[in-house]
Amino acid sequence: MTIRKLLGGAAVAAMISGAAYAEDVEVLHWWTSGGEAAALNVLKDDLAGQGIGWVDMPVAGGGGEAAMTTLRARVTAGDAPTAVQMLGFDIKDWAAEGALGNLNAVAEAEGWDAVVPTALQNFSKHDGNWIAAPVNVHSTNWVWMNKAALDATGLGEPTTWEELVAVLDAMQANGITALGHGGQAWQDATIFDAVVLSLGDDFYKSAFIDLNPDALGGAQMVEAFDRMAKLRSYVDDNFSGRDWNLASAMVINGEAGMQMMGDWAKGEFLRADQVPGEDFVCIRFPGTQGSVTFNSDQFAMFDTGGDSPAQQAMAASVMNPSFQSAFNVVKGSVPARTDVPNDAFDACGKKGMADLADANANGRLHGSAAHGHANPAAVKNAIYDVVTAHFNGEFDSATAAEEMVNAVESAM
Amino acid sequence: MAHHSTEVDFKTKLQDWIPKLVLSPSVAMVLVFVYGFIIFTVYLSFTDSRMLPSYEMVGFANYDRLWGLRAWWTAIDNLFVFASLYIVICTIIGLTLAILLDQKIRGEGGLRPIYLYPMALSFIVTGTAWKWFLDPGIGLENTMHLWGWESFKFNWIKDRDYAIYTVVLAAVWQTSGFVMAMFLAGLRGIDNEILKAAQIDGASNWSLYRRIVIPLLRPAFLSAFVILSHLAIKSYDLVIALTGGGPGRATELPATFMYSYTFTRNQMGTGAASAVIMLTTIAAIMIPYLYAELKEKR
Amino acid sequence: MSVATQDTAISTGKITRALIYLVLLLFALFYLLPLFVMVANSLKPLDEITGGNMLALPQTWTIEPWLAAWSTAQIGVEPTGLRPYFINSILMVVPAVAISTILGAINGYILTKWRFKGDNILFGLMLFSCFIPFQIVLIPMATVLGKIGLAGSIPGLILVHVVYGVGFTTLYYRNYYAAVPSELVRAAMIDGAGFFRIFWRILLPLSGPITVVSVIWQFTNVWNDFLFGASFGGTSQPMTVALNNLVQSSTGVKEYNVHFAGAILAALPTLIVYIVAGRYFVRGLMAGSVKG
Amino acid sequence: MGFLDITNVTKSYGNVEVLHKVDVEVQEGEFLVLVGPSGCGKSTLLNMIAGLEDITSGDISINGRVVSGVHPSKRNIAMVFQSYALYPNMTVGQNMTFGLEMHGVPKPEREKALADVSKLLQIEQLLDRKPGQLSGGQRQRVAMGRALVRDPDVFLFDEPLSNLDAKLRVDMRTEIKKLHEQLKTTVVYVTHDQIEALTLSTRIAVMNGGYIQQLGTPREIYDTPANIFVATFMGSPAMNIVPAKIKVDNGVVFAELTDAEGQPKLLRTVQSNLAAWDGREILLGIRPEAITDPDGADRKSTHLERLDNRITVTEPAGSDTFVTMTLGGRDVIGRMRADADAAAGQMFEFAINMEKAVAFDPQTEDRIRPD
Repeated sequence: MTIRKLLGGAAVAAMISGAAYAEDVEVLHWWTSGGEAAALNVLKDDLAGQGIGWVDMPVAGGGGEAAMTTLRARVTAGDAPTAVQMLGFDIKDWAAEGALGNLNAVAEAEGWDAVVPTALQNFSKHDGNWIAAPVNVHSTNWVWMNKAALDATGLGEPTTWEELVAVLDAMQANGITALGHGGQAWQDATIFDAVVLSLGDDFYKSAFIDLNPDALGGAQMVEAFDRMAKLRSYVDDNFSGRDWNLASAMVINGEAGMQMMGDWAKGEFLRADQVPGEDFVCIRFPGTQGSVTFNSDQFAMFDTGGDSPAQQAMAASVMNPSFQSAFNVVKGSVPARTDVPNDAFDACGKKGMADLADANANGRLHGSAAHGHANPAAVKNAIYDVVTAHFNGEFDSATAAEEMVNAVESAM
Repeated sequence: MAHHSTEVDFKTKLQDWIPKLVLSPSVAMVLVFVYGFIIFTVYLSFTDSRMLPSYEMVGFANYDRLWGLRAWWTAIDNLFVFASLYIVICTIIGLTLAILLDQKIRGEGGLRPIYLYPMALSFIVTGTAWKWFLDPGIGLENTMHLWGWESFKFNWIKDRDYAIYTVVLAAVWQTSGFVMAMFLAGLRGIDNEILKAAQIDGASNWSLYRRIVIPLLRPAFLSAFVILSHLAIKSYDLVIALTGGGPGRATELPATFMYSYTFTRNQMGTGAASAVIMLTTIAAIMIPYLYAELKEKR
Repeated sequence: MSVATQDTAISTGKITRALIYLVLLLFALFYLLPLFVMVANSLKPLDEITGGNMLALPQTWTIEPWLAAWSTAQIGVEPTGLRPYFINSILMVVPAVAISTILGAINGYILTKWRFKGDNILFGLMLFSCFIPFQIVLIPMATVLGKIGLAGSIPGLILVHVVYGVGFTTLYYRNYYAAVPSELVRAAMIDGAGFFRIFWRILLPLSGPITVVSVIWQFTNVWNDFLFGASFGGTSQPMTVALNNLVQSSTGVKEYNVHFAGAILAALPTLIVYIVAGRYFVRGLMAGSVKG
Repeated sequence: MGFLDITNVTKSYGNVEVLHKVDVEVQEGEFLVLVGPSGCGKSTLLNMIAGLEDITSGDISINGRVVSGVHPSKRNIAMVFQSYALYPNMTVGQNMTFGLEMHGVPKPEREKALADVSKLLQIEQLLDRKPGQLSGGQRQRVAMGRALVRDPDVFLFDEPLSNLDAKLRVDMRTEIKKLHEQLKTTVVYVTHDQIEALTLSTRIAVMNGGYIQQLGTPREIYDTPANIFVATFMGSPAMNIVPAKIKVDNGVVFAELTDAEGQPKLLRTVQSNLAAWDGREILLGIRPEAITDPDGADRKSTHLERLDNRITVTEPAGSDTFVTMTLGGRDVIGRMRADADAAAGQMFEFAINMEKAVAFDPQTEDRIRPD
């Protein structure tokens, strides 16, 4: 009896409180920190100007893991949000489940095909239909250096692995932690991406995109793991579990010499009132110049049943060059379309945009394995497992290469 | 002879049915939301479900894969270490505190909530404080260094081999007070005359507790064991907040394993298989307990 | 040893007693430490935290972090602080606790005073439900909530918490009522009271101690839940999810003092419940739930 | 047909029948006591009358109405429980009027009934207290009061005195008897205490193993027990049961038993049909009060037999002295006057009142009835 009452009451309450109105967009995302939220507010205000309400649905944690769990529950319940912040293969997986809407109308009207790099379209389109609006492109093969610490070594910006090792040795000799790093699986994997890429674009593609067992378990992979082990020796003892922004802070205040991290790290330097080129230096991971590994935040648009003008309008707003510029200046990333003027960006940002355009033109723009842009989540995590285990000393390099083959196979 | 049907007492008939009627929503709820879902999970474990449930049967492939995964074995090993230490230490601390508190302690009323309150807090809340406290760079080790004890070293949370013990430490912190409350309740329920009789028999305090009191606390031990063991198997927030499963995957437990395979790795079938194993384990502990409990009550 | 004068049959020497107090106080310290860290650091300005000693008291005392956490911190795109989520949590917790406790009480009443064939099996089934890992029910639960139109709403969350709480409350009340003499029920039946009247007039007025246990238990569990809140909360997310958003935000300066203030704010209701009702808790455990 | 009819009633739990075809007719105003050892089915029978347990087969009717399937509250009965079952959360007054309230009796009437009954039981000063504040005897009174205010057709008592200490029990027993004399309501009373049964009842049903062993007035039960169970269960000290052999000599029937030394002794019986048992064993039942010293013997008795035997134990009990001897290989207790000159180890002349002796068939354990 009580239960029936409860259910009855609940149904009524649900009707009253209701889901979003027809003219609202409900946005599931994990951009909850000050800068990101401010950037999203630009989008929100833009939509408000068109009479579209914004129902905020933030779920932070684990680089979107918590949000993805929430999303799964929402979709299973038949109550998908309008737009969801999403990365790489997650988009493709959801598209394959047939859960996403269709943005072809707005994409055609605004000519997205011409301005979005092909490598990105891979993730924004499914079966030739636009399903997501890319917000930004992060490139992950950056190294952030403390300028003073670099100068103290008397060496220049390293461009090869050997030079990098020399700089790291010198920094260590100067009594600082040479490599600021946080021991979390995805951070380990971010470095590993760059290390693998530094052994050649073909090797990267063969290992991470094609998942070729010969590449995954071959001599080059052993070499990559050796390099990881070398890098591990420059990290302080207290690295395990450290958040990446704390590692950035170490570089900023001179405790550490450099950090290997995606371009979102730049935000930390800028917020600490550091100037690119004067206080800190941004370079591509030595040996990867001319190539870019990227990840791209996109708003995947879910099929909410029937046409949703608000959804289309939101997609258009996301792709608006002025939003792309405003958002990415704050976020440290570069715009997802190649025709956005670079005036508002700083030196590192300008370099990033130029690198992106080059790499795109030369076919050296690759999805980042560490950030789910090279293969599906299962494989990504299988790679994490091996990389992290090796970085924490569980495997030697040869075993790690063997394990890599097994792990990837068992995840397929 | 009076007629048998002089009074068809509708209300009496109803009275027979009301209890069952009133109970039925709860039973229905449990059947659907617990057992229905368990069956669903068992079913999923035999499918190739990845991101969302799929209905393609693959037999025991998920179990094969599961037992082939190193991370799963790590999780099992960790659970064994974690659960046994956690249960034993919680029980010892809980019992000790309960016995000490039962000595007519002044300020018992103040101490009890202090021991109990960790149970009130979620690890989402206290996780950060613990992470800090255990972090050698900013926590206890650093503080000791600042206080002049330079050689002090406490970096377990960063050590692959010791990190699981920090999880035990935090878990003990959270639940030992609750175990204390259970034992205290048990102690307060013991007839004082038995204790007096034992003292007259010349039992020392030590042997009084060892020979008389602790055996009388058997039901409290049993309840504590059941509650602790299921908390150990379900431990999730704790690991996520404290170590995130690291360093590496050194502190992975079955619950975190299951969550990550089901929700972040898009291998729902494998995740479901691990859930089935967990459920089986819980059932193996619970069913004998339930059986004994319910039989005794008859 | 002066057994005669002491009511507790245990008597101890002076040194032993001093030792006992010492041990008890050391444990109190152990339990209080994390709370101390949280409180102390929530009252410091941020630079004092990043530069200083975690265990030190603030040099400059400030309540700014508390105000920020409550009303201005950024949770998502809006700088609303935790306040609106606090209200969501209250709206969810109060009915969920009330309903699951009432159901538990009435189930316990039936299972002890209106026994029928197979009741033990039903109870066993309900009890076992306390012990399942909640992660496994997420997906099927989402499907069901979607089907009955409760997805992403507070009533949906209430339903979920009632479903997974009723096993525990039933256990508590059943064990408690088992100790209430059945003759009371028989007497009331002869007096003409029916099923509900007996429950309402005879059993319920006796249920104070166990109700405290049940309410504390449920309140704590529901208030602290994150998994269900994040998955089924929709736009009415509870406090824990908001706290998580505050603490886990991925970039930018981590305002630890605000995080700690927020954490304490999120924990405050359960803390208060424990401190206010804690003394009845042991009594309630004594009265039923511990009995094997 | 009586006021309360129990006709062919059985009770089974699953396959186990715990009560077998019970038949009792109770007249209006009777005080029926169900007595027996624990597990004999007496409480089950009472609960069935109350409607607290289902009847497996058979009928129970109260005041001419079959009550099978009728809710306890509609049978117009009231019950006093062993634990009193006072509602702990209500005051004495609320406890007593709860039933009336449930039956929709208006408040003024309830107040009046409460006032009358509490005056009758002298508990007026307790009405505002909670049960927890009462002594055992007071609780017992309140429990009776709660039954009395209902003014029921039948009162049911379930061992109401067994939680009281010995002295209070005797007082309350008298009290209950007085109340019954005064109110003349039909009572069914369950107890395991044979004294209560004998003192209170107008009729007794002795039960064992789910059967009614004997139904009769206290005198019938005491003097002419239907079988050895009834004989030994009722009365304290229990009836002596002695193996004896029947010998007929010149039309006179003797029971031959062995004394402490193993020598045969002959006792003349009054029951002539025992002649048919000539040469066979019977069991002879003699109540302790029928074995006395010669001076203390019943003067009206026409069949006093003398018997010399050695005393094994004497137990002075104030008003009487109990003397034990060995007879037929068993301990046999006799009841002497307090000042009888008996000491352990001594030879003593016993007077046995054979008018009060009964004989049992050793096979069936039933009494061998006189013709």
